[in-house]
Amino acid sequence: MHNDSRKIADEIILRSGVNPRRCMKCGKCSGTCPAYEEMEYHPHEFVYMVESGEVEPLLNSKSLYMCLSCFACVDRCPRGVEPAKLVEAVRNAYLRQQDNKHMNADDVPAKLDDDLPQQAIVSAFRKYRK
Amino acid sequence: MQKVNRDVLLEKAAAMLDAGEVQAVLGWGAGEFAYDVTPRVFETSDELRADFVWNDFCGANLSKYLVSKTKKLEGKLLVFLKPCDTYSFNQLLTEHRFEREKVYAVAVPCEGMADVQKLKALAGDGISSIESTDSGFSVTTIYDDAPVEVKGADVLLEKCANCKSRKHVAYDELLGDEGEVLDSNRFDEVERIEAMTSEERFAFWQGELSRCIRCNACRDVCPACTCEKCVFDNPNSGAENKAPTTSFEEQMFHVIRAFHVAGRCTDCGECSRVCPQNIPLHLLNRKFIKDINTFYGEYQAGAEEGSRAPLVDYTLEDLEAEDVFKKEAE
Amino acid sequence: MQRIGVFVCWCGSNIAGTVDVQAVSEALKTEPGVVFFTNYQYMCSQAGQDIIIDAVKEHNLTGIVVCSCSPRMHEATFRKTAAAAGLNPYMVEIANIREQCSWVHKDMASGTEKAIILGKAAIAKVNLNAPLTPGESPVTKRALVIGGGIAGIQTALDIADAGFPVDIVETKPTIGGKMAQLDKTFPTLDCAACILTPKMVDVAQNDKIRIFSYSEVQEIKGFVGNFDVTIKKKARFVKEEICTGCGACVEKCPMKKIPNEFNLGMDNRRAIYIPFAQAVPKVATIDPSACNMLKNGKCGVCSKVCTAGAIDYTQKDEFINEKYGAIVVATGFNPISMDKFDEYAYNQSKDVITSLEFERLTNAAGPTQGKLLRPSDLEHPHTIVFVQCVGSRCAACAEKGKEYCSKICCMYTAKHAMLVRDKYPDTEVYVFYIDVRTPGKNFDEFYRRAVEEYGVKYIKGMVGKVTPEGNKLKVRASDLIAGKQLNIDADLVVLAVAIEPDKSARPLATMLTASMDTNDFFTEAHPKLRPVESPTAGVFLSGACQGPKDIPETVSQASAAASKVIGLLVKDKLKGNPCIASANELMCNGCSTCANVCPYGAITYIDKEFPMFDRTMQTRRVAQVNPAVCQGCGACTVACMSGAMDLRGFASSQIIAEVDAICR
Amino acid sequence: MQVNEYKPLIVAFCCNWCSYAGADLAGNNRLNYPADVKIIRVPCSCRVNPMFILRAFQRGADGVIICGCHPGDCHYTSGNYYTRRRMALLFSMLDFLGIERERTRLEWVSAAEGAKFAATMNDFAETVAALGENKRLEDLRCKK
Repeated sequence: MHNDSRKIADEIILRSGVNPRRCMKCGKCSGTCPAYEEMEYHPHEFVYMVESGEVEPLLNSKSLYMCLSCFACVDRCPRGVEPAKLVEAVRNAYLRQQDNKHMNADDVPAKLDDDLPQQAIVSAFRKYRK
Repeated sequence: MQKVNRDVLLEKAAAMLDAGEVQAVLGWGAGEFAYDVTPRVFETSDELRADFVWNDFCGANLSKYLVSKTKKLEGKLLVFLKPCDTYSFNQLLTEHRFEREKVYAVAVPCEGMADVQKLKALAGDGISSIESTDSGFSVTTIYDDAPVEVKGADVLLEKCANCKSRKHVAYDELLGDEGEVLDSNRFDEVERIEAMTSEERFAFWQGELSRCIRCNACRDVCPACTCEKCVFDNPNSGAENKAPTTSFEEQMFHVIRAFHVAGRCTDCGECSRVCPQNIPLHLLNRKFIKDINTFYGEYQAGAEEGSRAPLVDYTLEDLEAEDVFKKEAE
Repeated sequence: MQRIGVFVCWCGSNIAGTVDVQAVSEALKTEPGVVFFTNYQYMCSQAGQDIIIDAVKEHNLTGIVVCSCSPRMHEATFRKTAAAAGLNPYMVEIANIREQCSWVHKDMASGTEKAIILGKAAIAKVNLNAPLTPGESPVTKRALVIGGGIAGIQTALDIADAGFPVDIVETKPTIGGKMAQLDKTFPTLDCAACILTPKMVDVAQNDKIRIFSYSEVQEIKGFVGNFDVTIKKKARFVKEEICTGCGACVEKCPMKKIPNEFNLGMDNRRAIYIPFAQAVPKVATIDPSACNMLKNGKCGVCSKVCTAGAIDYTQKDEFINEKYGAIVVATGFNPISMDKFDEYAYNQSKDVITSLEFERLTNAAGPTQGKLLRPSDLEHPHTIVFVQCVGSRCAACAEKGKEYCSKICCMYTAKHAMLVRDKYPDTEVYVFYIDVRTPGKNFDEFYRRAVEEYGVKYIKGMVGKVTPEGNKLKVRASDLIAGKQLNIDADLVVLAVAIEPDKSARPLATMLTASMDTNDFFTEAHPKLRPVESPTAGVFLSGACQGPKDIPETVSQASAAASKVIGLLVKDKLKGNPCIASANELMCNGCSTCANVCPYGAITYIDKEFPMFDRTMQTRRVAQVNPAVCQGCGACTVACMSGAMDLRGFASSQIIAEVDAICR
Repeated sequence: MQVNEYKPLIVAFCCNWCSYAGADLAGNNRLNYPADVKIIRVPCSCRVNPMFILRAFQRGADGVIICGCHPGDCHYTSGNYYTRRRMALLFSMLDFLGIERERTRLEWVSAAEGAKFAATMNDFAETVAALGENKRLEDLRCKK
């Protein structure tokens, strides 16, 4: 499990192009974040947790969608760490994980209801097929 | 076939000579045969009209001669420079080898120069005349009345076939286009040799260098080799050598020659052009250029006057010597 | 041909235990040039040295090879021995057969064989040795100090105290520098003026020290011991010798709205001004960009009120040439520009200030007479936020901040916070920090006092944004330990701005051929062992021009630089190292490659005429090595293509001879 | 003395301030390394001309090692930086010519690194001995 986490974290680092080791833990990103109160994990915590490979809580946190991508943290970070890019990469990592939890044809009948448009079913298959 | 023809160059030079704006003209003169055009200094317009040559055999880089010729003149010297020659021109200026004010540099576009060896291989020995045609040359030999047609592209000098730049980087006056830096494949052959095993490389170079007759032509023609006294002529240098008398008397010659011009060599290709034994000497220079580009970032000697050569420069983060081979493997 | 004596030392059993010394001396006797050989138990002993001296005299030796311990051990000893025997000391070569032979090899046969080869190499080298004499150059016994801050002042006072004349060049109208602008100094909280101004007076009264205020260094030529400097004394339109500093002119000057640099533009001065009451020299200066009389010839009030008749509107810049033996750089620092830090609203609100501005606001001689009032409405601020590391430790963008730690901010911020709480206990004081760095005597104790005794609120975290709103400053910051974002309504925000070397340092370094790092701090000759010397001989570093420094450190470095200067100036002649480079002019191309690699700027070029084979004369550019500056590294000898550049004592031919001897 | 046993000939150029002192320290601490290594003292590693190295090979050296102060520690502030570039290019060129790359080496050895000096020399001597005699440079111009 831990290894998995580390792997995801490394991928996040790779995809974001962010080097969390440059962080000097000053907290200016969180100090500047306008969505701070809405977030469970804050920009500096994103940097710290990705660096230490502790990404599970981030992947499952609503904070991912609270980030406004206003890039204030990117602009003001004295070390050029770019936390917002990291948040975006975690978001992407979460979406990519969904890919593995694709829908089975067997699951479909249970999910059908009358209001469901045909298009939604087709697109669900397209999105979640392996 | 050159785009700018002889008359344009000739009239330019003759007019300046006659007007006294320059004291002499450094150009190319007719030699014994149609193909052995040689560097020459002209002092009158009559001389120019008689012997000045501008054709596909003007491979010689004239910039080197500025070092000694400008010292002998009171006035200005007009020099014709092909694009690759302008790089040497800048490099010599960087090294304060002649005074810029004493030179009037006329840049001439170049479509590539012909290699006599290749021409002979296709048309045969005993060439009596060469006519330029649209696509190349019509060559007559003393053995056959019927001329042989040769394609220009087939007989380009190596340095022209892999031309790095058609851009003139220095001049007072430009005849024709300024030209552009090209994407060349000049490192392909170096890469091919690098890909060999150590044994293969050794065998390759042994095959090439064993032909060396130590005539010093490569050094004598090199525009980077303008030392007042060359180490190879200096008994105190520890590198002075005569023709080889023992198996290993002078194997260092080619390494030292190439090292002495490393970071200063503009890759003008003159060394290989003049080698009577057809040793691909430019490969040694290009190996250094390629290494410098890989290890320390792109650097083109002579592209800019006054630039700092890589071997007299450093950064704190330079590659360690032991990492050289790791870097190359990348 | 040399006449060489070979002396093999046993070093008791240290060498003789592993090396057959008899065999070594026997083997070496047939080497070219060897006319005498012997071995002895302790060559370095008096008896051993006597053997050498006797042999030199008896056999007319011209060269000596001692096979013994490392030259790092006894080369100097044997050179002295040679000199005592009437030989040039540089005709001695050592074969290191102890540290690099007998002590590392166990086998007698291979040890002996190697010792013989090392001996042969030394003989081959000595065959090519030439007598060397260290070059001598005279020393001008006067020092130049560039910069009149506390660093320059301390250096000048110390040098003058040793009896040498010193000139201080200061660009401002007065000496004193940044320290003169400070209020109190940490960690003792004594007032800056109380400890600085007496020193400034000492400088003014010291007859060994001349002050060139309102002046700049224009040109520097020469080298260690013999610098030739041109100083530009800018016209101040006041005759310095006559002005009494009474201030009548300042009072009457009608141009009242000129931002006062000394108070960082927080109040105004006149077109004619004296920067502050304790200025040295205490003379007025007319600002030509503000003075009506100088701009359009209308006014002349100051001239009318000056009873001494010191005003001179026609004064011109003056150029002074002087010779110096040593130059001390003390150009100091400045806070960086806040233009790129929009997030702190420095350019939007008057109530966001730098720490240096804060110093002026709390200084009794400052714009508010020492009362802490916010600049916008002159109200007393009740909530003050201090932000540390503004532009320091910033690796994001080179134009914005500096990658290094500015070193002094932690301490002065603690000082500011403490002073506010002391004077105005009703004030809330927050300090936002990333790390608190307080190494130094009584420094951490000082910082802890700010927290524990004065109740300053230190918060680990950084301020992200300051927004002016009404008469408040909304400060948004993170508190990393509480895991909270804080929103504070502050009345005043004080930024601990990064410091950078003064802009004048870079052109000065070029003039001095002294090296700098990428941040424009001067580099030292050795980061640990020669911290106050520049690699350029005769140039010394004092204060923040070498790196961020607080006052105690600056003063100790200033005194250290002074002691190095004194050590240089007490010498009548400078004896150089004779093992230096020299160019063979006949072979030199004048290509400047050698000068490009010389770390000391020892190589210059001249045009020289040479006779040619065709009996004409030809002018060529050739290199010249300044023997007083060259340190003998040899970088130039390899850079030189033609081999014109060679190194005495380590000539190419000598090294090749050694190679040949070893490989024979 | 053994006659036929192959012993490599190794020339070591050591800068006076760091590596030569490091070699002395190896001696002080009696750290063994092969007697095949012969040291030549130079003021700075930047004094070592590539021509000296070639000369050594030409005269029969089997390996050449250059030792200097660590980057940043050069007594002359920048000498070893030039050395580093020069040697990187030279070594690469020799390799390009088919000379075994293991025959040349550049090491940073400080005055405090006596142990590193001895270890380096042991390793280098072993590597060179494994390669055997240096024939290639000798034969480069002479096709057999």
